[in-house]
Amino acid sequence: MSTLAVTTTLNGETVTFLCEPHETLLTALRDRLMLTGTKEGCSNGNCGACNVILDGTLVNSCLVLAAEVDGHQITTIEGIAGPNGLHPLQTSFLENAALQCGICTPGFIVASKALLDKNPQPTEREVRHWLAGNLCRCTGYDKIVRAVLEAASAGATKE
Amino acid sequence: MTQSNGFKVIGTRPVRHDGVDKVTGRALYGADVRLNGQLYGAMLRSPHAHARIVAIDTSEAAAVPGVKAIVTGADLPHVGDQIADIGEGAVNLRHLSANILAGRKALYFGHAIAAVAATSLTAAQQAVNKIKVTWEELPPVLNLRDAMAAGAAPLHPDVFTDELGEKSTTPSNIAEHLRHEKGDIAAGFAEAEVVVEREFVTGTVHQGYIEPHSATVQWNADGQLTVYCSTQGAFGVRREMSEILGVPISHVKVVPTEIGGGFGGKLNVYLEPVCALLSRKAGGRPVKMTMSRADVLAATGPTSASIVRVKLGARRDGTLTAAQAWMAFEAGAFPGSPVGSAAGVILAPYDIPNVVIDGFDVLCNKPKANAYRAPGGTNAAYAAESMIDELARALKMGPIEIRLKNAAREGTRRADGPVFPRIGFVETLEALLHHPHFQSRLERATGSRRRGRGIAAGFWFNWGGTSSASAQVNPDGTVALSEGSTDIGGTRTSIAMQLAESIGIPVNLVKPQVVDTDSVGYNDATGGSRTTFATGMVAYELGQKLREELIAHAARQFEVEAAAVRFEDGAFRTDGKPPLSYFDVCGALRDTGGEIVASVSMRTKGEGPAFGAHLVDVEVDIETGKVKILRYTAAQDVGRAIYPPFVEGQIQGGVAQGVGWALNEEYLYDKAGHMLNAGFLDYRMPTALDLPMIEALIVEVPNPRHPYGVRGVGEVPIVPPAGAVANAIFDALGVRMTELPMSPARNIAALAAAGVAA
Amino acid sequence: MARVFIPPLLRARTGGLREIELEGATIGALLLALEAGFPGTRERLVLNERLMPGMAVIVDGEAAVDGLKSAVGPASEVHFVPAARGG
Amino acid sequence: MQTFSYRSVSTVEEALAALASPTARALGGGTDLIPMVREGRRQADLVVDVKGIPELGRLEIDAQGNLTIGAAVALHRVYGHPEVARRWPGLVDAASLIGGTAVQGRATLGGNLCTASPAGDSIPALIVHGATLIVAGPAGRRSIPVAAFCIGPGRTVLGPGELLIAIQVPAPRPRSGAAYLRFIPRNEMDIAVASSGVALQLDAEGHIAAIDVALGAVGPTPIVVADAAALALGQAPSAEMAAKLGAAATAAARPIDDVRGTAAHRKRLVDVLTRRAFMAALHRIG
Repeated sequence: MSTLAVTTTLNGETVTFLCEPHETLLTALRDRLMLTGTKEGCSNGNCGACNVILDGTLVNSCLVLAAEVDGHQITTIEGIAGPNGLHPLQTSFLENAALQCGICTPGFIVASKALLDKNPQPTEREVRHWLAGNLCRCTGYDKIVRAVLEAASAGATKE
Repeated sequence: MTQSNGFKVIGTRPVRHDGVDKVTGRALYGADVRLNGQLYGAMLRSPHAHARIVAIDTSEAAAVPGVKAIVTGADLPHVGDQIADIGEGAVNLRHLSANILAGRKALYFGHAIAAVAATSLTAAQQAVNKIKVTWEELPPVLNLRDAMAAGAAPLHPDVFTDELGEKSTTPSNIAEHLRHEKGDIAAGFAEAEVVVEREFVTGTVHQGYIEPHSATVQWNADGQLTVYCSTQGAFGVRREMSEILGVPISHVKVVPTEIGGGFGGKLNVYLEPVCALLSRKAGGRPVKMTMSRADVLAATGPTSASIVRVKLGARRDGTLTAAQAWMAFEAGAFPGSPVGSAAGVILAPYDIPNVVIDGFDVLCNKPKANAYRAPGGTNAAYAAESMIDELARALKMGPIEIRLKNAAREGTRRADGPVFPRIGFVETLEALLHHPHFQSRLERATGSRRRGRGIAAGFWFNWGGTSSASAQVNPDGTVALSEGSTDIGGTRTSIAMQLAESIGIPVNLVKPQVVDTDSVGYNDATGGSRTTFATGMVAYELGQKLREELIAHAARQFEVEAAAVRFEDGAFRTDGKPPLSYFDVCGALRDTGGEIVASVSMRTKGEGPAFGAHLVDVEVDIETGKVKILRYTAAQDVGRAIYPPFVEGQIQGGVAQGVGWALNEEYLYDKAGHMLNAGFLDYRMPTALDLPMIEALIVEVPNPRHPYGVRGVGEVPIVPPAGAVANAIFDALGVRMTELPMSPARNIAALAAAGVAA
Repeated sequence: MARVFIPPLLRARTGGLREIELEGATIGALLLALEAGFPGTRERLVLNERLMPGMAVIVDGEAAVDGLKSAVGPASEVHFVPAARGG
Repeated sequence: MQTFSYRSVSTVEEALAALASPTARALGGGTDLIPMVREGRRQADLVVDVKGIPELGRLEIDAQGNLTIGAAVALHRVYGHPEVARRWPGLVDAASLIGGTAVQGRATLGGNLCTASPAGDSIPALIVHGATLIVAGPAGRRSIPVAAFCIGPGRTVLGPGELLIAIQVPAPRPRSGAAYLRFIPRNEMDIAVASSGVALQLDAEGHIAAIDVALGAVGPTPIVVADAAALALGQAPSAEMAAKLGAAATAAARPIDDVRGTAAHRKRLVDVLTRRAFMAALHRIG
């Protein structure tokens, strides 16, 4: 067992960090790179709070080893807003009151971005299916689903 | 712009003040705290449900490189029997302490036994694995019937059945018996022409907040303790730390982080005192500990499994003449189930002349029960509302009709004695009655699918409690608001809105922040649906003070008496002079008498009790037993909706939790008391795919005791869902489901028992 | 005279009486008056000169916030019930 | 918390060399392995990341219409492939059920097979599609029918140092259809309480020419319903046939009571699921 150096493109910037081989990407993001927007809810892939986008694909960062991302591209919640302000999904979550405590919100926004990147005009059923891996205990999902649908109809992917 | 109700801010939907931080990942929650020089803590938890701790050997653990401190229950100061009012009711501090780290016995699977602080989490966890405990296993008591059986071995030698201060002569697992009585129960049932009676069972469930508990504590060499944690009540943490650790309350400062859900489960401390002990042993280095999801489920939170029997009597015209309820609630390893509030909730929606309610608080080898959103309410209402439904069917009355006929109103005497003030139950039922959902016909399904519709009502007391806040007016017209109510669902904004309305300024000028316990006056926890009511009331008073001061300043600028100045539409006016804008007056404060700072602390009164009525359509697959929620409408009297989308969100979220409780959520144990489903995979909370849109029907019967008419909102909506879903399943299948959750396997078994073939 | 409702489990000490009219300007005074008429009742409602933990006193339909010092009107109704706060 | 070393390899040879150590484990998507190792349910001193091996990342349909899926191909690529979705619907049913969207971004069929959970969704589906596994090891390569791969909960026929390379699924037969259904208490994010995969082929007269039924979560390994052929071959498909197959599934099932369900409920469920999967497979035929 030895410390590894990992180089990755993180939210568009090249970053090199050290980690232990058994560390997950979630731990590395939070404890090595100080990006605590990615949340830990279960560390078992059952809640989605740690969702990030890896090479364009939505993943649970608790189920990826930090070592595995060497040479790959990662987008976290901190990389969703653009230089000109919030992403339309972020605005839509605020306007639709789609968060209460907010702990699951980064995961939902990252997951929703991955959805809209793939399917810009999802139906309600498609949104619910895509987000079924993200648990929210506060909202009953109603306003989250509406926020994603509204962002989609406003053309969130143009950002 | 003024709305038709005269309000300018209340009822609007500004962007919440903490919103941008929460959608960009910048908001800092419990586990996001990182102090310089911090150590990482890990906990050893009991693998047994009930076992004597013969010895703990930490020598190998101490030898793991990086380990800086190890603590066990022996490191906690001895606290004698002291009954304190903490959390939901009376708590014996000795029990509270023994729940933090076990003393001589582990009392449930997951009970904290010892903890390690080390320079890395890996080292701490490796050291925990090297702590050797010599156990003497004891037979566990795992359910109510066993715990209450005559001759059952008592968990604690010093817990006796308390009947309002009178103790049993021998130790018992029945920690408390309480009773409410009204009228003459025998006469009431004698008068009844129809009597229905049934027993219901509910499983252990968890609050299910997504953020695990996390605490970071530093115990300084000067004796000062600083606690960073995710909590519903920073002042409660301060008090518990002081009591458990035996330090003066002034030595404890609690800095609340953002909180990722609580629902009652983050009222009490778990990790904080342990981190403190570790920090002290490690020479004052801060220690951070975060629970795994398995720890959260196995060792925190749950609300009680219960047995509830309800008997109702009515005349043919539907008038209730008598009601009797008997309920036993699991307290877990230490006394303190919510059976007391359950006894207050169970028949509260109805005006019944003759009532007896008995409640029992029962110990067993499960984690200590904690409050969960309307504690006890869901268990109680599931039984009572099922029986109201059964009675309505026996009498061939409609579900809303029978509830309206017996509905509690202003002046109705509750079973526990007090008389209701102005309440809005009738208005809530009427709103549901006239709603298109109730007026619609439920399309029948085909094949193996059956559809049904159910209704249930629910009540919650709501709590007032103490709140404090302070504010200052800045030269640019903004108002900095410091409050102590941790914000779980947008209360910074709902409180800021009330402050803005009270002063008469736009809400975006208010800058609310939640501050630490040294920086604001005392606040009770965010719980009991009190924050928008009570801290909002404080904000109103604060606003009135600031407004008065602002007028005084304007008067000095006008060189007139304050009484001659009015503040209207953002401007100060006095006769014969051009108006001064709000910003002009704020910019000139230093020249007109100095800064404006105000603070208010109130022990609030007049919290408005609230009611909800829910309507649900379900579809049951009679071949698999699976229940699908097709449509859900929840009506609730909220007094006044300060921020309507947040009010809807509270109702929708309560429904979702209630549906989860109704259909799938429950703790599963093996015969030895090991929890089998301590994870989000097998503790099945609803996903986005398990629910439809949930229509929240806001009914506003203003609370006359609040300046803006606010009633608590958060708890009522979890009370009716289990009963509503059960009644809908009955409507679909003709089978009365008497056990929660109404899981597919239980539904199939009930169908088979009832002889209904697929 | 305030109407003090006796909790069911305390009625053995009041000879079965369900409510008792008592003189007193505060909850504390009412309880002293109750004790004078019905010995052994006060100790069931008061601990260390404070209202028993876990108990709430309701005066005229509203939770009293000042414990034993809570004011009571001449025609008030007083109830002792389990404190319910919430989650 | 277990610590381990990590190695990423880019050839099968490199992988086999690394896996020669008895405490080494191959890492595909990691969605099972990472939490299992963290929780001590699997031991590993060395984790060998095989995603960099091109052969394990292949997803190809050859000229004969046979499908090869590299063992490290993530599920979203399988069900996101329009031709795969069209030709092997039963497999796609299963691949799109495992975990949530984010799990499917990473999890692989190879991992689902090697975890060898009795409830692994892909296994009954692969069995009824007649899939075969290509395995490389110290003694060279061999192929194993999926139906013979699992030998107990968490146990497979893979020998020491062997690595699953790819899954080969034969081209669908003419006039054939397949479906995989599972029962879970929620609508996503659950492990199957019971499951059933059915593949069938009709002859020119519309009679059953071939049928395969495999069950999940009702025994220590996926169970092939051996009686299916005798009940159905040569006959016209019907609701009565579905009912007979369901009864045969119930008879073949050997379920237990556990945290996810009762034996009684599972017996009932395989009946229901087999009937429904049969009708769904039939419906999918041209």
